[in-house]
Amino acid sequence: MNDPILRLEGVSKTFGGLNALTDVSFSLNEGEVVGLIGPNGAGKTTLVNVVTGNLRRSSGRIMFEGEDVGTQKPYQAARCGLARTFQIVQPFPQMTVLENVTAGSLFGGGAGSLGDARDKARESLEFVGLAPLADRPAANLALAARKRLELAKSLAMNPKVLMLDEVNAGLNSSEIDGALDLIRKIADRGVTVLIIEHLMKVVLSLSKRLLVLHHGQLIADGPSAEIVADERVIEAYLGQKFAARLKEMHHG
Amino acid sequence: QDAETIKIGAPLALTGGLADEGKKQDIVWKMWVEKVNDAGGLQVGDKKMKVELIEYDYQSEGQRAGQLAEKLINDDKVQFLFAPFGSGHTKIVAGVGERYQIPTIACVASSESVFDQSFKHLFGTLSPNGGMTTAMVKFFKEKFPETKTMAVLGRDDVFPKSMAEGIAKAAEAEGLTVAYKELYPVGTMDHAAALSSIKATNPDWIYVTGYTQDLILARKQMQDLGVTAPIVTMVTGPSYKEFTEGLGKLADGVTSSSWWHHATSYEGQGVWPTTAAFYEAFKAKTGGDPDYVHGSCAAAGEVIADAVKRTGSLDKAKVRDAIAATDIQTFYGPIKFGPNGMNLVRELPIIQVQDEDIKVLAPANIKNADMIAMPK
Amino acid sequence: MKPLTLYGSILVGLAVLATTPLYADNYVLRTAAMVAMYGALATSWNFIGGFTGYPSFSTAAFFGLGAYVGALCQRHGIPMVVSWGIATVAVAVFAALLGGIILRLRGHYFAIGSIAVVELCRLIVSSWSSLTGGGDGLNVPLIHASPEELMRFFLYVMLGILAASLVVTIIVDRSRLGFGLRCIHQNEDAAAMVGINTTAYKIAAYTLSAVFCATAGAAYASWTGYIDPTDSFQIVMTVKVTVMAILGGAGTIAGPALGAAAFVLLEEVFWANFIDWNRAILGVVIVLLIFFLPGGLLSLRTRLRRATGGAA
Amino acid sequence: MAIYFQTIANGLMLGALYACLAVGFSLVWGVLNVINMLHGSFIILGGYITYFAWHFYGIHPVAMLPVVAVLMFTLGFVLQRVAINRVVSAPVLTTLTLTFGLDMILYNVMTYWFTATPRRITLDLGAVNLGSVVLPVDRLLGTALALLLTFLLYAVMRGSNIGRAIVAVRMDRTAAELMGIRTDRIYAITFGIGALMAGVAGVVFAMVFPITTNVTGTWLGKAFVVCVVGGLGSVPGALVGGLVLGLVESFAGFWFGPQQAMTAGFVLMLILLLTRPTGLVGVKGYE
Amino acid sequence: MAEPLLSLEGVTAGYGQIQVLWGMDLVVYPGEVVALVGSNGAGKSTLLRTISGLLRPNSGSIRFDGANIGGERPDIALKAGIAHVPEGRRLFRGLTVRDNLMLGAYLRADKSEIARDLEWVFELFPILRERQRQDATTLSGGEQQMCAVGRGIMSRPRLLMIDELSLGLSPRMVEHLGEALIALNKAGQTILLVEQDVMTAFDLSHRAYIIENGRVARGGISAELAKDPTVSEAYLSI
Ligand SMILES: Nc1ncnc2c1ncn2[C@@H]1O[C@H](COP(=O)(O)OP(=O)(O)OP(=O)(O)O)[C@@H](O)[C@H]1O
Ligand SMILES: Nc1ncnc2c1ncn2[C@@H]1O[C@H](COP(=O)(O)OP(=O)(O)OP(=O)(O)O)[C@@H](O)[C@H]1O
Ligand SMILES: [Mg+2]
Ligand SMILES: [Mg+2]
Repeated sequence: MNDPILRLEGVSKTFGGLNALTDVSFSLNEGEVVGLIGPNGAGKTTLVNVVTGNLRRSSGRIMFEGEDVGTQKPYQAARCGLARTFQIVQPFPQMTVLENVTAGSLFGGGAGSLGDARDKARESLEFVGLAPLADRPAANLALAARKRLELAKSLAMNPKVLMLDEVNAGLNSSEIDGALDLIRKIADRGVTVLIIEHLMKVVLSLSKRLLVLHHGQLIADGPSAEIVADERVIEAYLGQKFAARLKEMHHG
Repeated sequence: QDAETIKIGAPLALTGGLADEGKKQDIVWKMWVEKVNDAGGLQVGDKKMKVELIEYDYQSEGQRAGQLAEKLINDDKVQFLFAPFGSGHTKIVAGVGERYQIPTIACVASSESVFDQSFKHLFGTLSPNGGMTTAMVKFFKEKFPETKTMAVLGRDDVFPKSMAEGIAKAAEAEGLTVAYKELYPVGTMDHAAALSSIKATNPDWIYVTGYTQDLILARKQMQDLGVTAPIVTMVTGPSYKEFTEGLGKLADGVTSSSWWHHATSYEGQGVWPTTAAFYEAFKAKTGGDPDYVHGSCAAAGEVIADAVKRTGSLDKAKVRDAIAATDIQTFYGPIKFGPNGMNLVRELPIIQVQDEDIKVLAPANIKNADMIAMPK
Repeated sequence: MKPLTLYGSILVGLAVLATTPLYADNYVLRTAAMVAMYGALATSWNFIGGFTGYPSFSTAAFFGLGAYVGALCQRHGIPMVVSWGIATVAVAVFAALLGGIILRLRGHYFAIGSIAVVELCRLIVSSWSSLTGGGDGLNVPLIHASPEELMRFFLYVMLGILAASLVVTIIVDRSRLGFGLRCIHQNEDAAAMVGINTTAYKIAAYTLSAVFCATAGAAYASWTGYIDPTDSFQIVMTVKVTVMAILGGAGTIAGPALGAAAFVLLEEVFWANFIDWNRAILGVVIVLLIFFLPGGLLSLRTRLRRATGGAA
Repeated sequence: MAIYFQTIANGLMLGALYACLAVGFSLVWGVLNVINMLHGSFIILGGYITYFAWHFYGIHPVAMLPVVAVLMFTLGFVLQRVAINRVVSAPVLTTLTLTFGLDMILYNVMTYWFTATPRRITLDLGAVNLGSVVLPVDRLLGTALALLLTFLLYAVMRGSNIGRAIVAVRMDRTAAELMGIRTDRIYAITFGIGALMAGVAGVVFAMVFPITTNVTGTWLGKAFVVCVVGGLGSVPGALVGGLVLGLVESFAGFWFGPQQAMTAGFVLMLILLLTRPTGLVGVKGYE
Repeated sequence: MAEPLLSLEGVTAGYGQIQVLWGMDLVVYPGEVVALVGSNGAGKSTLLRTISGLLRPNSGSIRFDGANIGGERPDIALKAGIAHVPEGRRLFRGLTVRDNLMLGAYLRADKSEIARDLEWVFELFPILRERQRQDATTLSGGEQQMCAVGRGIMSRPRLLMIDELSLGLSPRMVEHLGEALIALNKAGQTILLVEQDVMTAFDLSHRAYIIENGRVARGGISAELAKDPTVSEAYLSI
């Protein structure tokens, strides 16, 4: 296999006295879809923030395409192909959906002119199925549409690695199916995807490999089926009842 | 040109920081205009012309003062300008007057820097500040020969600053030691730090300059912090009744210079032939005592009256030359402009608050009290 | 507004100001020049305050510094127009450096930081007497020309600055920069996430908000012939310019200049007619405008259109 | 040595007055997100009421405290209800413009009625000596009152239901409504408290400073600086900010001369803004 | 059955020009747990906002315990006995866990009873007792949700409405909260619940309503709905 596209080596992050991330190491291979799970407050969002430069890591190295990007600013991360969505969606509220995505293709996607950027934005709106809402102000969208807008925006930036922070939270089962298809299509384009999600259905159906964070430490990294059977993961995250349900589903 | 009236324009600070001073100018000019018009107007050649005074509030904002001067000249077609209070704003208005060749009479600007721009249409009724410093040092040294050291605290603004610097220079020239000399910026709310430092130098003479509200605060804080000296001068505090009213007993003993005092007894031409006549008229109108601002502003009117009378017409250039040649006696004292347009140096009164009343200590011909040491 | 209507209105507005010498006296010219000057200041402010949404109160600092740099250059014998250029460049550099520091602040804290800059400039200029004359102020060599010529000259100078600021506004509005600034206005974190170098963009906006103020300040100093710290660095001016831009419509292209015109003219009317109460009356007008036209004067158009049923 | 103690004393007494001046401003800004340009005029109005009560009726300023408190609270409450509430959720620049307009009105009314003449209450209570350090009695009294009022406000904000409600409204208006809190009323109460604190600061100031409309801008400026130094929206922040600013100005005045005293205050503020934007004690939410 | 505690008839509501609810009818009886499920943007949160008075209904009636509360301010609804735990928890930053809980009892004056209820919340969620001095927004997501529910309980409501119980919570945390809700209901608390995870919703509730496009599409006993093939096709597609 090739070199990993993204590799974390002993990354830590502290907030005052709190260790949000402790010595986290793992790597993502190009084209992989990996799930990141862990209890609330385990440090998942923090991890994304550190990778994209929204937060500065306290120690460790973050290697992207063979270069240490640990001191990058968010805009530099975006331009070099590290895209992310926000757990709490962050649109430009007064702008239209199209303008929102245009911002992505213009600044992050390296479009040469406003016109090019707009064309590219239309494309990615088409791709996520938001084209009919292109002229609506982003503030008026319902939650599901906003999450899709986030997706369209990050797609317009030509990402190499896409980190999705709970893009499916708050969607119901059938909407989730739509979202799953979309994420698969993105992965099929060769984009490396890191999914953070509490909905095990989503995580399990998309990723063959799982990472588990607990109290800021990476406690497991491996094939999905093994991870969900891991006692530590059940104890810390899944809970006995849910684990039982999962097992049942596998057998049934 | 409207041949019926003589129009005088005045941009005034009727609101904002200088409102009080502006109002003083306003009241005196109105008194003067009323008096002139009651007598039928000013003599111009063989006819009498009424005077019209046009005032605008420039809100103590320099920019606007210049703008309103321009409005007065263009829209209202005034033939003369009265400059507003203070050296800075006078400069701005005078600049406009100069450009339009409209004679501008400054009655409350005493810094030479205002008059050193070779403006040909600016004339000031106050005498140069210089006359206030050396004479004062000499006078105090004579009255209190043991005076050796002094402390100076001045407001960083045109007039107060030049007085602070002037007095320090004069004092050193006369052999005094200036143990403390600092300026405080406009907007200072507290003088404790400066006063504590002054206290540590234990001077024989404390000299503070500033506007009334600064001086009231400084005097009060001196009292609070136990800072005192045999001589305490606050320029131009006691010239204003607001100062004595605001301080009450605390004002006692404070000395100052002034350009004019109503205890003087000048006489001459104009609507008020003597100082006493002006004093009475003012008292009748307002119930209070006039200060130098009132006196100087009223005298500015007399300058115009005299010039148009001598010219016999309203011809711009002639009137300007006539003003430049002014040499008159008035209730305010003699007025005769030097080459830079300022009233000539004369002996200026040194005043002191005694029993909450203003007394004149010098010059000898008008003095009505002896200098006392600052009460402890 | 459609671009053509917009450009048309701007040209008409400028033409109205530019033709005043044909029929009006110097005082009207002066008022027109004031409209142009404040229009330029408000249009400048719009880059940082309107487009970027950073509540900047630095206007008076840039204006005052421009005035001082210009005046000092002229006193050292540098020709007037060159002095204005030097003042503009110097203040732009100053703003860029300063921006690098204080633009790290957001929201309220930025507002305070930027207002402190005005006070600090005033205090420094005022205490650096050896260079600036301190509280005495500075005289600028008077221009020898008839009042009419002079007035016309400065009217066109101020109009030129206004026009330049409007042209730059239009260019910025249609460019990457403008788009990025609007993104920052809406959501700065998200803006960084789509790849906008927010720091550089904000500094650019802050610098743009300074250049025209500096030119205007320098020209103003030459015009009045005398400047001092209190009048050059006025908090009131800073707040006024902001208020003008908001009254006209912050973030729009022509709004700030329109607001400035409305404000200056209203002030004029009230000052001339209500000596004792002009300030209060202007206050009432501002309050009413905020109540009934919170989006600024330009929003009146949209409202009228809605009221008349969509016909534009 | 003595001069150092004197400088410290001067700084602390001045600082307490600064704290008193800023606390209401800070509260209104922190809670309502309104930069209240009226604050300086409110202080002066409180001062004028006190002055005239003393001048015409001989009422001691301290006795005026409750009266001014009630009057100013009412004024603030009503003003918020009828005017500011209409735009209270608008961006900060809009509310600033509104209070700027209101201030023009109030300022004009005050200068018209009271003129710009500086007025002073000539109680002149003298001074007490503590060793070589001189402590003016009226400043001591002002300091005591300032501290007392600040602590009172702190106690109210910390311990009472209203205090909790004020913080809650500040943090999340909708959620506060869900607690049964009537947010418009809390806004009005907060603005009322802000005006009240300004008013009582005016009472204290009337004993110490000459009262004139000329200084409204200066005092407003001080309130800004104190807020930043201490931390926006916080009562203890205003206290710490005031004291620190008082000390800094006092020492800068002593060491570098009065011309640098104010500059030092602003420099301190800028440094803090850049290094600790939440102020010296404004770490968490606003108490 | 007994008199309904809450009943809505033909309620319409929206935001400005946008109408969201198009004639809602539903009832909640005392002692029940009722779940609202439905796709995104269907109007579930809007419905809760309308009931708790954050939003004015345009038409229709909202009766609570016989009295009409439609269009009243939130404090009136709360006084009547309706507590609303909003989407996204919305705890007050800068206030401790305890202060947050106390704000739930803002309208109450009965001090000793408040203390008793606080004790009861701590029993229900022991972790909150441990963390009572901590700034509420530094809690983990699940703890925050407990605090928000506890804050709702503190008003001693007769109807507790919870929006998006499980949003963003780990499976284990959902399980834990579910247990707590059942305990609460056993103690007599009536609950109206909005939940995206239909399986969890049906598990926890007695009855459920399916909301689509601002209208009630179906309603019924949860256990029966769970078995209904059309429902599982639309909402439980595993
Ligand atoms: N800016 C910050 N300052 C202080 N603490 C923080 C900050 N950001 C996060 N934390 C803390 O760091 C820890 C990890 O938070 P993080 O948001 O990464 O969790 P998470 O795994 O994404 O949880 P969830 O699943 O609930 O989203 C939490 O305890 C959180 O309170
Ligand atoms: N403040 C608002 N202004 C305008 N429209 C809004 C607002 N809040 C919600 N909407 C719209 O109302 C509709 C219903 O929203 P609501 O939040 O009630 O849905 P929901 O059923 O709770 O969905 P979700 O599962 O996403 O929470 C959506 O189309 C949304 O876009
Ligand atoms: Mg997270
Ligand atoms: Mg919802």
